[in-house]
Amino acid sequence: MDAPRANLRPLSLHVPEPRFRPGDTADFSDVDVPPAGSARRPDTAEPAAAFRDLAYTLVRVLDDAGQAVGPWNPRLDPDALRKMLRSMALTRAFDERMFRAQRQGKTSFYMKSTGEEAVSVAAAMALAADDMCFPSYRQQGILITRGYPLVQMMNQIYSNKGDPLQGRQLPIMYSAKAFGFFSISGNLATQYPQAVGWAMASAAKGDTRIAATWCGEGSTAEGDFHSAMTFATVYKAPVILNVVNNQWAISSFSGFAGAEATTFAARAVGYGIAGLRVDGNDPLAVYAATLWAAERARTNQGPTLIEHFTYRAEGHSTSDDPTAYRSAGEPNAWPLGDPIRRLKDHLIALGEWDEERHAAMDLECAEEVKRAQKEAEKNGILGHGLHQPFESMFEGVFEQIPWHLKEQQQQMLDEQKAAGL
Amino acid sequence: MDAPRANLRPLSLHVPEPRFRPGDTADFSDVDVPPAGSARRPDTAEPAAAFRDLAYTLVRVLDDAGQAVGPWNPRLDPDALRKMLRSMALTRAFDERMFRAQRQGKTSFYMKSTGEEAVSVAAAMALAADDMCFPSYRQQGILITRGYPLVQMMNQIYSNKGDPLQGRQLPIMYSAKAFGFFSISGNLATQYPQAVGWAMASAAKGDTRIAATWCGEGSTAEGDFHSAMTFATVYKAPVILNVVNNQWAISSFSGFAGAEATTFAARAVGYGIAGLRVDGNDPLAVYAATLWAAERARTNQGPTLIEHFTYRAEGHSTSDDPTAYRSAGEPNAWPLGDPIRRLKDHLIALGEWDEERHAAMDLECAEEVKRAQKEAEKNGILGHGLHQPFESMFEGVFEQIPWHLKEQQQQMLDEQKAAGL
Amino acid sequence: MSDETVTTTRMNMIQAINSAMDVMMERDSNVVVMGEDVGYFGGVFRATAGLQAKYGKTRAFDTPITEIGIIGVAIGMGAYGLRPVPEIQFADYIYPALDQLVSEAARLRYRSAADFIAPITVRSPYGGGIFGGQTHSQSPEGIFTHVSGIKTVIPSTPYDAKGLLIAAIEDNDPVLFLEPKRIYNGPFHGHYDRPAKTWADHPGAEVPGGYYRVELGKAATVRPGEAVTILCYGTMVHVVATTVEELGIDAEIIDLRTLVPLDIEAIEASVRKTGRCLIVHEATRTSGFGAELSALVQERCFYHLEAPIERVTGFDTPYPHSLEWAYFPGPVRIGEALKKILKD
Amino acid sequence: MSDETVTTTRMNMIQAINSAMDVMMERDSNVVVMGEDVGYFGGVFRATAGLQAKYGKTRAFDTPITEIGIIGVAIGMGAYGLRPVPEIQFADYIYPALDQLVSEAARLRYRSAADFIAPITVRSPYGGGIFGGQTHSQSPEGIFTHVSGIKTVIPSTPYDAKGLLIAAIEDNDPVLFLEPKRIYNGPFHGHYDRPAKTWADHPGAEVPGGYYRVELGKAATVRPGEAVTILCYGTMVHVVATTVEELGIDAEIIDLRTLVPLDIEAIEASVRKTGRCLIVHEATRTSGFGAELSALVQERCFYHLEAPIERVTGFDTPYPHSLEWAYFPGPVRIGEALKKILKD
Ligand SMILES: Cc1ncc(C[n+]2csc(CCOP(=O)(O)OP(=O)(O)O)c2C)c(N)n1
Ligand SMILES: Cc1ncc(C[n+]2csc(CCOP(=O)(O)OP(=O)(O)O)c2C)c(N)n1
Ligand SMILES: [Mg+2]
Ligand SMILES: [Mg+2]
Repeated sequence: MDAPRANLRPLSLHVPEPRFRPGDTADFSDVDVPPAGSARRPDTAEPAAAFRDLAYTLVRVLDDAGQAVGPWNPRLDPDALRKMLRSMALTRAFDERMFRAQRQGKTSFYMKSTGEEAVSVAAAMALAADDMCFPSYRQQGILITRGYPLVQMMNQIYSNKGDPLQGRQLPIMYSAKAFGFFSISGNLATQYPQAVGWAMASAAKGDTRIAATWCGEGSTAEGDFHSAMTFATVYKAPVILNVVNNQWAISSFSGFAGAEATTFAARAVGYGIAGLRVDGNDPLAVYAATLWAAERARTNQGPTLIEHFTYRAEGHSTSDDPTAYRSAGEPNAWPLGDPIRRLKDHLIALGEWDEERHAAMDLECAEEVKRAQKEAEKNGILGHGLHQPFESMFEGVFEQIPWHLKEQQQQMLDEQKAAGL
Repeated sequence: MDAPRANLRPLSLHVPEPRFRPGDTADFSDVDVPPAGSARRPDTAEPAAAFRDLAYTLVRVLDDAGQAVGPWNPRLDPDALRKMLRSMALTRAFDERMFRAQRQGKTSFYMKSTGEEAVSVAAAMALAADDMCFPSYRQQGILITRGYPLVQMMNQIYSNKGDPLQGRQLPIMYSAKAFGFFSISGNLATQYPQAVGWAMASAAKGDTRIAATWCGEGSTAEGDFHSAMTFATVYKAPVILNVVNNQWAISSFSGFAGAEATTFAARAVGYGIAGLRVDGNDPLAVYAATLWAAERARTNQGPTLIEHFTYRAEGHSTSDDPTAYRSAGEPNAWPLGDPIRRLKDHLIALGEWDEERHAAMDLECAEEVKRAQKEAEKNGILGHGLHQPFESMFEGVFEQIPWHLKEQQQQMLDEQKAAGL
Repeated sequence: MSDETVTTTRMNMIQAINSAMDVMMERDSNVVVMGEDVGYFGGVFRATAGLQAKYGKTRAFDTPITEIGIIGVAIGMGAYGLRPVPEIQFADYIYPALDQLVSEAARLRYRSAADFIAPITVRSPYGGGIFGGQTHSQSPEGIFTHVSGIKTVIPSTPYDAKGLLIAAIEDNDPVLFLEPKRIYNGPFHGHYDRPAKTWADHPGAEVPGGYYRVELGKAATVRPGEAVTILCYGTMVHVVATTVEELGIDAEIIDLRTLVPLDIEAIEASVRKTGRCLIVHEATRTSGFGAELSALVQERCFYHLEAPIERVTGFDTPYPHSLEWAYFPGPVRIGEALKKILKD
Repeated sequence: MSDETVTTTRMNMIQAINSAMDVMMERDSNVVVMGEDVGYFGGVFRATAGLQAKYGKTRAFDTPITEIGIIGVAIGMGAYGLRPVPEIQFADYIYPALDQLVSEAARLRYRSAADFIAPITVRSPYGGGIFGGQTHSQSPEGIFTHVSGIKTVIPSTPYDAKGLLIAAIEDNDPVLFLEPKRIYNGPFHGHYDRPAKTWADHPGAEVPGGYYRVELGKAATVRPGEAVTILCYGTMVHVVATTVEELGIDAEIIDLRTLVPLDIEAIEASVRKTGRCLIVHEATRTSGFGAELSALVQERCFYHLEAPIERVTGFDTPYPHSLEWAYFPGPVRIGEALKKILKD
């Protein structure tokens, strides 16, 4: 009863390949970009099965003329729009400065979020201040939007005396509970089930706070992502699961995470979870989608997965040179534009902003960052002596220091003495 | 810009609950069972995105009158149907006997596949003999269909002198490379990415053989499942991914794997993989779906996930008593009937079978199993001395025995001597 | 000790563990139990039986079968302020969750400078002697003792199991609480061919009904002695005790109870007194926790040692099914080692 | 040695590792390399650079970011008949794959009675000293040495790296091949405040261009000596050598190269000769591989030991970022330990 085997053609293995490599001219004209305003906006009380189609389109609000259109238009007042714009600009200025600080040898590592500022800033604005965020390493915009002091961020980046994390973590791996910002892990996607657990706890306690989490499209391949989705759907956890599809995972394009076959928002469909695919470079779309997902969560409708379709405009980190694996022209060819630019154009179109004010704001942001940097550097930069006391290395492994760590602490102190330090 | 928090209703946590618990009367009349023949059968060259709807229906061939109907009817000849019937009956007879052997203290453990025989037997018939199967612990039907000697299976179950796995594995954790049957693991879902890897290797080598794997609906929650799906979709691996949704995972109903929100076939949709939902108690539907998926795989169309909608008619294993957590009436109330019964009815309806031949076949199967058991027990039963030589414990950890295992081997032999063994 | 601990009942280890969770769930509404089959059914070993009926589905619940998720979700719940007590059905299935335990739970306090903590207690049955084959028999404790930031606790009696589990749940650090499943129902003497014993006449099975703690990090001297120190934990405590009694050796048996942090004082004091040391565990030998114990004893008691420290352990093979009793470090192997140590 | 090995080139460790894969891919069409960023880009440390261009996308390819999948798929490929060489980008990220390594790769041969095998070689950069923080600095080798059925190999020179990697790829058992990333570009002397060295003048950087093997399970004596035996591997070999030279101690330095199976003969012979033993590794101390080494030496050389065996290791904390050099077991700590061992 075997199937017939005669004349079978040999199998072949498909290995994905991005369309553009160094030297190629990037041309994204065939990327399907639905018009702004074209995606429908279901009521938040509708079941997820009623709008699977939203996983395959793009929620967009800002059109090419800078107008906010369609059912997802959040109708924010100009002050809110300007705050949003400024938070994004400040995030970008911060990134620029800290990138440079790393290049100047002031710290070991840095990661920019250039081009993706809307994903964190607009989401942070749509959430309540006490909703808990479980970010990846590229959502510094949340902290900045929520008003976490830049100096503290820099102290962490410099691992200096003032570092709230006592020099223990790699730069940018912030933690700020008071600002609803969970400790960032170096291990990808581990925050996903943690966010679901936090949300489940909040629901079990009859709290009103919800959780939100972010990971890159590359990271969706981790088992943690799946366990989070499974728990989220089973217990209808009040959580927003953000996938930041910035097209690249270090040198691997999104095809290695499955983008050739379907969207990342479609993952939600697989679990019966609400899924939205959003123009991640459209701050108003990100805001509206987040608000909608938050409303679903707060009304016990359960989790929402949002794919933010965006583009990593710069290298993965200070350790990376993207020209080695992708066309240098990609960032500019990217069809969805720059999120700051788009919000700026919108405000100008509204008559609520102009080039001069924008230039002034940029300057102000740069100054604010510079001031903070000066302040932070008083506490020291990495590797220049102004670090946490040596003995602190043994604190916080456990709530109380056990005997073996005390012994090791003493040994280290003796050693420092022997070395004349 | 915080969302308004006033008057927010408290959240609540949803914890799934099966509809029937001990004492309840099971009533599955509201389970949606589409009529046999109603699901369409796309061409195997169609892209997965073209038939997402098949993840939400049920591919069924045998109707209530025992007729094979609709586009999925595989039109098997009566000999093939009788072979299928006999393999299922033999599997059930084997299960009965070995369950009893465990109860008689002849071995430590056993797991039946009662009610799910179609899932393994019909699939095995639709595959080529040299396609590689990566099963879970409930697909003994594959081995039986492929003609693996029952005595060998029993030797393994008894961990006796004749055990091809040298007494090293828990009963039923068979391995039979020559029969295209991968070594079963006790850890759930680990075989899933392995199957994908095997399929990728076959494709990379230009081979024509494909892989198939099985796991329970409960096991789909494991990270391995997700990693397998991701690799499968990225490289279009020639693999059939079977999810045996038998409604229960030990004491947990399928809702704890996400069944309240969507089907398990829908997982495929999430990855852009072809997904079918099949009446797992309909051997012809299982056969046809497997054949279709195999054709897709062999023509480089990539992976197919098949959800087999079935029911675990007995306890999880010899360690389990299902009456502690589910209604005793469930197995009989199950709306999709018994796979053996259904194929029998079909053959009778075709005029190719009758009650007498069926009874004779059952007797023959029981005899065959009994004969094999007698044969196997000559090699010993668990814990009665006729085991592998003690020193074999140290063989096969590595290809060559390193010094430390040699030393331990000697120590053990000395010890046995000291104990007078 | 408070009043409520005065009345004691005879319990087996499962009942004692169940009682610990019951007591803590009663006292602290933040304590939740979760895991595969732990909710309605009460766990495949029945350790959580009755808890869902008593405390409701949001405090005692079944989970999807994903150990990554069980631990990851528990960490998130802990960050919220709960005290989750997740169960991993068998310790053999803890590996999928290893990253969440090692990279997350164990390091969360440190990496966030105590901004967030992971006060979770991971319960898991471990060890062999039940014909469970390769995947229901392993003893992975050694791996966890290598991980900074996680405590590892292993009880050997119902009394200790309850008191240690309560202390673990109250602990603000992640604790791995490994339950020697071979002695759930009775102390195992190590003789597979003799009738099994129950807890019926063991003093460690007298268990107070209410709240009490057995502090983490403190070993117990099961039997004082002068001839040799035996370091052990879990099931092996009873196997060792039986062997020592049968051979009539005046051994000092120390039940470590907590592997990290270890009760080094008790160990040092004993070895200095006896000058000899045997370490016994069921886990595979190479890089097992016995290696650490041996290294520590050697480093700290070198000048008191009169014979080499010996280790009796599981062999460096997967746990075999049919040859389980040849694999298991039973009385014969322990006896041989003792004879060797006491030779001169 | 065959002809092809005669011409040698100066290589750093990355180049040597690259060359090993190149040679094996050339010789055996079943050898494939895979992992995150290893295909087109050639790996974040460039270890697989050029292999995709040379051997095509089906033999050198990028993978999704799931370590479970990378190892699970490699096992399946191995079962088919390939010899996969998966890379885990940093050893810190091996934990998600632990179940596939421990429960599957390491036990497949045993549980199937050699019906199936897992001839995979898992490459992964490990260790600190590069300001990588908690998640780019760990040394998890101890965990794997506790797992029966997996071999653990750690080179300390480009020559060894290539020869050992070739032997690992040819091995029919799963091998964990840990690459000490601190010495990819040069032997590290341990002095963070002095200029880094390159491989330019190190004899171990003379690497034959073609095929050769360094057998697994054989240690190398880096420096013969009489005063004390120092057991080490990876980066620490060079730190130890520098320290010994600076202090003018006549130490015998043994580079283990393979941790499992261990070259016990070399260790025993040396300790019997010197009567003293220091063990150095970067991994956290408790239950690190140093514990096993200490236990073994004590068990086998007890009557030859003139002083306690000492361990110099990473501390039992997560790898800290800013205090990296206080954490790192450098020349001062090694020197102090040597003085202690040689005291009397
Ligand atoms: C478990 C784990 N595996 C691998 C890595 C190494 N790594 C760091 S970032 C990265 C790429 C992530 O890409 P993506 O998820 O798309 O996020 P993005 O950087 O684009 O924001 C990889 C592979 C890691 N940090 N953790
Ligand atoms: C990694 C892992 N976790 C947990 C278990 C324990 N366990 C064995 S079978 C089972 C239930 C599996 O249910 P399902 O996948 O639905 O398969 P079924 O038994 O119904 O065929 C569980 C939880 C295991 N074997 N491996
Ligand atoms: Mg990305
Ligand atoms: Mg099931």
